[in-house]
Amino acid sequence: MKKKVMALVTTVVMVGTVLTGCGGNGGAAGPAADNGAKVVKIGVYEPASGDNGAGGKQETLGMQYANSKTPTVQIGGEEYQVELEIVDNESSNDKGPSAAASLVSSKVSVVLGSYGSGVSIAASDVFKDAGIPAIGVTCTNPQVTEGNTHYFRICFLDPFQGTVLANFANENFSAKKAYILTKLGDDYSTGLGHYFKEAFTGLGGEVVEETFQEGNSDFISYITSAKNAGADVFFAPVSTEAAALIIEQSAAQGLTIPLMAGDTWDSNVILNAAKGKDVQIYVTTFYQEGGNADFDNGIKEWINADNTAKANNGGDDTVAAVTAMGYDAYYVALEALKAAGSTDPAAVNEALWKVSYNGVSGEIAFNETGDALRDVAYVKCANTQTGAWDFVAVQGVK
Amino acid sequence: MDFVTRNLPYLMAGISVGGQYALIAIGYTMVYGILRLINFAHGDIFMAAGLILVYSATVMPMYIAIPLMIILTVLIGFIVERVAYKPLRSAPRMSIMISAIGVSYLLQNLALYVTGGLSQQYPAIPWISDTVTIFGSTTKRVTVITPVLTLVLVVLLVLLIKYTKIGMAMRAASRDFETSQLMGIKINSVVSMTFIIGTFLAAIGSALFFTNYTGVTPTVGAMPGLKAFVAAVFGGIGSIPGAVIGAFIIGICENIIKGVGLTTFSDAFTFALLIIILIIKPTGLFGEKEADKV
Amino acid sequence: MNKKNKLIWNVSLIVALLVLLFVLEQVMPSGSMLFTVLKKGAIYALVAVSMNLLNGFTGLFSLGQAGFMLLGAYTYAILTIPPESRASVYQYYDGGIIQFAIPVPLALIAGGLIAAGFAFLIGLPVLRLKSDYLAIATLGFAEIIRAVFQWDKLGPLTNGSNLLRSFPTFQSVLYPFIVSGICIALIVMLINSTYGRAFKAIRDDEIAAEAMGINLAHHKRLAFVISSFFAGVSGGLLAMYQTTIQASMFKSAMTYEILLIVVIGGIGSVTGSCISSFLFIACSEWWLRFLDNENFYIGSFHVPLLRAGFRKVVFAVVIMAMVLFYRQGIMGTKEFSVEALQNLFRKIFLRKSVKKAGDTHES
Amino acid sequence: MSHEKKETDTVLKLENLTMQFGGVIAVDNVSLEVGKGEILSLIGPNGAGKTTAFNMVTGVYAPTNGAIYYKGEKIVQNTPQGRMKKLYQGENADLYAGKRVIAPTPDKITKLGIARTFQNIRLFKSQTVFENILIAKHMRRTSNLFTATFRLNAKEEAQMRQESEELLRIMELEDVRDELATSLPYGKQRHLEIARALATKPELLLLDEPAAGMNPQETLELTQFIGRIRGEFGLTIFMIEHHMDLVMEISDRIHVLDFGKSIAEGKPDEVRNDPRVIEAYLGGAQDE
Repeated sequence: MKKKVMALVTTVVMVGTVLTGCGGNGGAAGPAADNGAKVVKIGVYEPASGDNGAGGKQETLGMQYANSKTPTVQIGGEEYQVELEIVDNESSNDKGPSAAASLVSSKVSVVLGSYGSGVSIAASDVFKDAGIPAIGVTCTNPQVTEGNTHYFRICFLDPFQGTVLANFANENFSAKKAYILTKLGDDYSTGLGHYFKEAFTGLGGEVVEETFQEGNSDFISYITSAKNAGADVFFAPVSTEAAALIIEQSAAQGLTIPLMAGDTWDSNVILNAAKGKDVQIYVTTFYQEGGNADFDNGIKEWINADNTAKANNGGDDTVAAVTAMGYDAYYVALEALKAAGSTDPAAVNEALWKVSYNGVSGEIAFNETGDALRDVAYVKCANTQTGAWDFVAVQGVK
Repeated sequence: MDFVTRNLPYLMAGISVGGQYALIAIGYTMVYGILRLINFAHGDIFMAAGLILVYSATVMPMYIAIPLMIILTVLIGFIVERVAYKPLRSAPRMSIMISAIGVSYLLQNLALYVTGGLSQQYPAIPWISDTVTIFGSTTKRVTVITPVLTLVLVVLLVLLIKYTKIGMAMRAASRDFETSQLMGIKINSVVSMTFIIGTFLAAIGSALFFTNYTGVTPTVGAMPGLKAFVAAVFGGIGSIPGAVIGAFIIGICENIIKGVGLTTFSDAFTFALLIIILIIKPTGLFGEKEADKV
Repeated sequence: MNKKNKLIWNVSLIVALLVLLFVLEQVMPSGSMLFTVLKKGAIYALVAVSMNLLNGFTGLFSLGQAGFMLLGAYTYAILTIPPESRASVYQYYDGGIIQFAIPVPLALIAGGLIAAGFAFLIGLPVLRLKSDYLAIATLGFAEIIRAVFQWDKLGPLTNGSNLLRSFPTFQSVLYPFIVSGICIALIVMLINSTYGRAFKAIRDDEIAAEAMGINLAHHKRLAFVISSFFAGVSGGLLAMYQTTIQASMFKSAMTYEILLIVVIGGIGSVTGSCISSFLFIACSEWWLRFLDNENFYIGSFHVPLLRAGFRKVVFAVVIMAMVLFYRQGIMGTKEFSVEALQNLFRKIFLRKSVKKAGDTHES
Repeated sequence: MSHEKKETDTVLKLENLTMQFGGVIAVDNVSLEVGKGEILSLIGPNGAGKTTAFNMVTGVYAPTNGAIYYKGEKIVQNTPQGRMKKLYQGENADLYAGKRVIAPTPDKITKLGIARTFQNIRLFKSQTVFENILIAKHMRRTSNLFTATFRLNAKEEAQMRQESEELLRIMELEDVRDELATSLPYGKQRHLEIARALATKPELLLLDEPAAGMNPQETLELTQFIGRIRGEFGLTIFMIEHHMDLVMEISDRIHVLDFGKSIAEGKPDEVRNDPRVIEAYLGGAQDE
């Protein structure tokens, strides 16, 4: 009897929570929204935890900085307050769609993100069904935009990036054999590995491919296998979390061949892991710090002024390429809103096709699949003395 | 490159990781021996130990941080037992196991909250994280130290269980929980002691493990925890030497599997091995048979 | 209340529920979190009930549910991706080896059958193991399945470790409800049949059950296979809900979640599992999300501690509290029914009136 | 009614049964026969191997050596195997060597018509009295999973229920029909356990200490009860019991075990005065 009463009470409490939950969502915006201006919401669909948490946070920082610089936008002749609705997709393809659904239910006009291709693909249909356009910031796998009319992206693609990396390995290290390590269940990782392999074997090279499971932290055997295979480069397009472990263990195991990776490794996590160690690291990326002095100085100042932001940036003020991309994505979204003249997602979606914007990472415009027209990547090398990136080359595909 | 230099690193990695699994597995096997509880939270306590050192090393020197880490970890183990397991002692076994899963969930989510979901770089512990060269292959000193330290600790533990009063009480409790209670053994202190020893070893294991694999994330404890548990079952749960041998076998096998290129199956192999041993010998290598009385 | 009345009540309740859902779908904006929760909740209800059949009604402690869901989800996805999309989905494997698609309901059943088939095979050796050993062996099995499905040699079939997508998804929130509803109804009918009684006998006392002429091996295998079948179907539904699937989703953490749902609902209560799965999903996906918002104000009071991840801490604490202080779960081994509800209200009402009477007496 | 044993009427026959656990011989070369309609009591001091003998008959343990016949048909047979070959210390080690090993599971034995109760009551805890009995009807089902789930077996189901109700009535458990089995008083639980065994429609009933823990009044009632069901259900009863009043009153014959060995067999009066039996009881712990 007592238990039944308790069951009833629990249920009532739970139902009560629904109401608070709804109310909470409505009234959670805080004082910013209270000044009477109209509000347009931009969804930020990024990982804040999980494997890609570090990268996702840095990407979000770019958007937040842009939002702090330009908090309003003129839409159809009216001033709108821009509000970022941030959700954490937990770097997980199964948590992602629910996070995306919560953005949809908050009635965002356009979505930015995500860092990591898998989660973007996973949430793609949620946005599609709701008719909300999404702008991929650094999700480089072709499948993100393929066959979709609502997914756009402002970065280059993996077939391009893989080719650039393969060419670079071939030209600079005269690499004949590459060791490719990818993570199971990470579409970005397996995709980029695949395209690198295609390009590299196309150049007459040979590859050894291996994979690791999520949650693996022991890379010693992989490094030994790479050594034993006589590889000339170690290609590991993986998350920064695994990358830090690989760098650390490569140094401990005395791996002398260069470590190469794609855009994910362009992060201060890598620099911190590599600092003072005897390793060579080469990455391709979207943006080179110093490319736009105004932006660099501005964001450094902003990051240094805000402890949370600094922590999210990994504890220092190095500007990651993904931050610059996040910054650009925000302005692309504003351009689209302006062009649409409405906060209606469908109008924004229509407008996006014609948006062109000159961002800190270069000229941004979309082709017929919704991909950015980009033909150059920056190659950087980690300086293990200073703990900064050294610029190596601007590389395109001939 | 000759055969030894080519393959030694696999073996060394296997032995080293096996030693770390062993230190965790002892916690599992002792708790199971006494409470018949799979302490799913053990792997997460191991993770918590890692995080504690990450944070404490930023504000204090290593020689204070490490003992502090061990004390705090043991404290967590003690509190978890008192809060989450003790009230359920008379409840069905399933309830306690669910409670363990709940604790694991809580610890992981707390860690997620505290770290903000970012991987934390484990601080380098002087001396043991130095690089050394053995037979032409380079590695960290911890790789060599782990098996030695593990064996020393295990011998100490076995002596403790064999010759001290509390050890005797532990053996009695694991043989027959109810009767030993009737015989005047203070069962609560025995259980607490078991958790203290288990978490102490896990704390040491975590220092060794993270010195080799330097990223601490909220879920980092899950896999080593599960593998250590598998090692405990493999060796015959309740048996300390069994757990240690099981852990070394699993550590070495998993690295050999990686070495021959079947990397996709390095985790799955561990479980396949477990299922095979359970089918052949349902109580593990050194486990004792328990028969239902009719 | 007689049997016929009861049936009428239950049927009308179910019809009312479906009508309510239908109306909700017409009225509410389609993006509402409510539908997300309802869809996922219905799917989890099915898998929780299937796990309950095994853990709660037959007393077999199995932790392989995620593995069977994986089998169902993959079977569903592989069999329903339209041939024209296969080239883009299986982009690294030349479009894969399967070049046809079958209707959704058939694919769901096929998913269940594949899961059941695997369950039959592993059940042969594994079901001889006792309690914890069975749990850990089934957990291990799920992990093995996960690795096998990520193997790139099977890529033409499974797309390696990459996402499967482009298969048919839910058009309406009614779909998962109807499928789950039918499946749960089947399970309930099974539980109330003579086989269900045999399962409960095995749970209560294996030795006595055997002495009553119940073939342990046969019945345990039966329960295991049936439970896996429905886990497979729910895996297929999950694929439909998620719109993309990948082997890496089906980790042991998923099994733990389902186990927690079962326990919170009450081990041995079908309705308990259903109720708790909706509550669990709603809490984890929806109601607590505001706790992740750093700028949460009540009036002008800035609520401290809130930031990404806090939601999960609170949720874990709630779960711990449930497990520790509310051990029987929401329903215990009881079932929700109109009758019980009536009784409950009657009792509460009676108690109040008794209390009132007491009060008047005192004054 | 006279229950003189006749060879042709043998229901159960134990032949050279030996059970050895590790190095301990629990039952040592025991042979005995139970005739049709007879009540045979198996007595002996604690640890004499009585329950082990029961467990071998009901398939819980396979004997280490020996054979069991039910109504002339061999239902259990084994010979020392594997490690036991070396360890075996009993007699007749080679008698069954090379013969077919027959080791059915308990459910198969029950299906043959041998039902049992347990020394420590083993009722289905979470089930009502009625359900406890109904479960025993599962064994004789003709429905399969499909027909049972979709209630295509309604007729059979109704019959199962009706038979169970009937049994409840005969066993005078009607008034507690819907109570949880474990909430019954101890004596009733014993009754219920016997009722449940009867629900499997056995010809041979094995009772393992049915009077354990009962007071003299309850024991007396039980004595009458056993006598009654024997007649009513045409049962043969093989019983382990310590209450000597009960044993002497009801048994047609008594078989005595001590340290696993048969030491005496005969009618109650013969056994009562057998010096070896007296010594065994005085040497060991005597009940009563």
